[in-house]
Amino acid sequence: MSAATLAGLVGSALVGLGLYGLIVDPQPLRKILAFNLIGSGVFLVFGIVARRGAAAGFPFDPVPQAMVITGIVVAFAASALAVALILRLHEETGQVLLDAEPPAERPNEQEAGK
Amino acid sequence: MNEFLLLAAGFIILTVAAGLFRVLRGPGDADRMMAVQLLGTGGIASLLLIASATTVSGVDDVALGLALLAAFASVAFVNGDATDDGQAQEGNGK
Amino acid sequence: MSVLQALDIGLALLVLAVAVWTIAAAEIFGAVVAYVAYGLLLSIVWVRLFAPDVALTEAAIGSGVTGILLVTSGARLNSAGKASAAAPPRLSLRLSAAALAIVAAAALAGVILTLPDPGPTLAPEARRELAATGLGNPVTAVLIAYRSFDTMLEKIVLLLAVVGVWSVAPDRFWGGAPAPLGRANPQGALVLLEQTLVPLGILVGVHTFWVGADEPGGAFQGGAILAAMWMIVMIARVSEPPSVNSRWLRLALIAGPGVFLVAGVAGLGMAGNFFAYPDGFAKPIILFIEAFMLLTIAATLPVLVAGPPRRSPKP
Amino acid sequence: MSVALDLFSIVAIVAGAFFFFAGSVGLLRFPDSLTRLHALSKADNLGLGLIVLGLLPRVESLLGALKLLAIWALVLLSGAASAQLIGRALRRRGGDE
Repeated sequence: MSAATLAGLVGSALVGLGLYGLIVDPQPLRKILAFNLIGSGVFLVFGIVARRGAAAGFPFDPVPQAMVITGIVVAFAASALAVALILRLHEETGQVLLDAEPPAERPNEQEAGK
Repeated sequence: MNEFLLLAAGFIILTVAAGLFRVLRGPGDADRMMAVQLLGTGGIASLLLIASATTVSGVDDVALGLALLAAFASVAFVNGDATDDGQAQEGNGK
Repeated sequence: MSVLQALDIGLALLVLAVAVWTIAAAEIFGAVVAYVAYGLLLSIVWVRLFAPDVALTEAAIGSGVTGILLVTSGARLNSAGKASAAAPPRLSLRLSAAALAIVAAAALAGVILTLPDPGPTLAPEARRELAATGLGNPVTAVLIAYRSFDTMLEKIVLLLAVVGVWSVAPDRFWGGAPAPLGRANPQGALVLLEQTLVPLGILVGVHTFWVGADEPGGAFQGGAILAAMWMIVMIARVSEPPSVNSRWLRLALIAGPGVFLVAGVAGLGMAGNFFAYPDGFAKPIILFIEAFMLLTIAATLPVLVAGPPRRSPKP
Repeated sequence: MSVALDLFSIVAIVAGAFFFFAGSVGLLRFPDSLTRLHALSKADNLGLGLIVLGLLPRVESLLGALKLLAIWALVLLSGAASAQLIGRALRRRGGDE
């Protein structure tokens, strides 16, 4: 198995892991982390497409690589926006969890919402 | 010679990654930071070794960037750690 | 199995292990530390995929700047209450999420194993026109010449993110400055680091941008390094985050996309097409655009980390 | 001559790898945070330094050699500063972790 295929399989496993974390973890910051894991998994899949496109004397296809570079920057911008929204939500409501259940059921929540 | 360089790179990555066990176990946040710093330095060392053994160009620039950012990570951690120090007095019972 | 293959497999397992820890860690701080380690490992994987440009971007932005964003915001959340005290989700939810995740990962893995061989590629096209751009690095050529429209719009996305972050500020703070990044009394070691590392870092950042024309590097990577340096300056409290209505800050934020757009429109007059560069002048124009993009990225990333304004504007 | 240089590289790199090994073992086995910090800084400074030393005979250009040395210098600088920062952070917390 080539290094590229291996990296692609790692990428798909990362997407799975990130998806699980995104759904299961109620803490918004952890959701952002999980979302970034999904993103980097997708980037790795792009990376192997780039590596498999090696031709014309280049060891890679530059087009997917360039897209990954812009993608990493955009992913960061999205994370920063999400963080700002979470901090503001916390400020307004005292809530630190993104969860359907009402916060009053948890003793820790009341402490947080001072 | 190339095989030797790659072996050395693999050895270093594996040993510093074993150090990552500290990230798992802690106990303190400082121990976690240390493990990441060791990983950073080890990563730079093995990148340099891999660069010397294979033909990817520009890897020394990647290593240079990592060397700059190694400090950045620790600074960020110590800073973030210090910011919540006030409440850590009663809240941080571990 | 050769040594190199063993190295690749070891690296892949490590990346997965650290990623699992990022999801499973009990505390947010441990998860962020694991994420930074994950970014470092991932950039080594990118080097193994012959993508040093991406490796540098991942190391600088994916791990470094995202790491500080999450550490800073984690601290801000924690200072109000213990954010980590969450009840575990129900078992049924966890099981169905795990099933969904496995299906998604397996589908993606199936696609990867059945990719056509040899893979489709645009590398020959990139090679053919490379001489006309005067560049040696095909990735830079794709970013600033072949797909310049994409890259310009991507700069505008950054700008929109800044607008979004700023607009969550309460009304009374509008026009003020974000909260300081560092603590009140910076330690001596931090100030020393700021004084010695930052000049070197600026040198490396500009070098990364400059060699990007022919070797791995470019405005994205150089800009990210410069942004990291500016953040160290702010953490050491040598300078404070600028207020959101500072004129020079706003100029720096729009310089990149602005110059890019002007160059694109000028191409309409000079070379007969939107975003076309006139023959023989492609390289100087590309470097000119890139210099402003460098400035914009170096200004945008710290502004995004600093967050919305938190202080009333000075009268 | 090249055999001698290769030998020099091998010795230096093996020594460097040993320091990384020692640093990791120290990080895992030492009883408290401050001693672990001590082990870590050895790996940072000496380990990477010896690897750089071992790779120096193999670089082709002067710029390449300068870059290697610059990388080491940067890691020395940031290692020293962050060891100090982490040490202070530990002392603020009582250093008992």
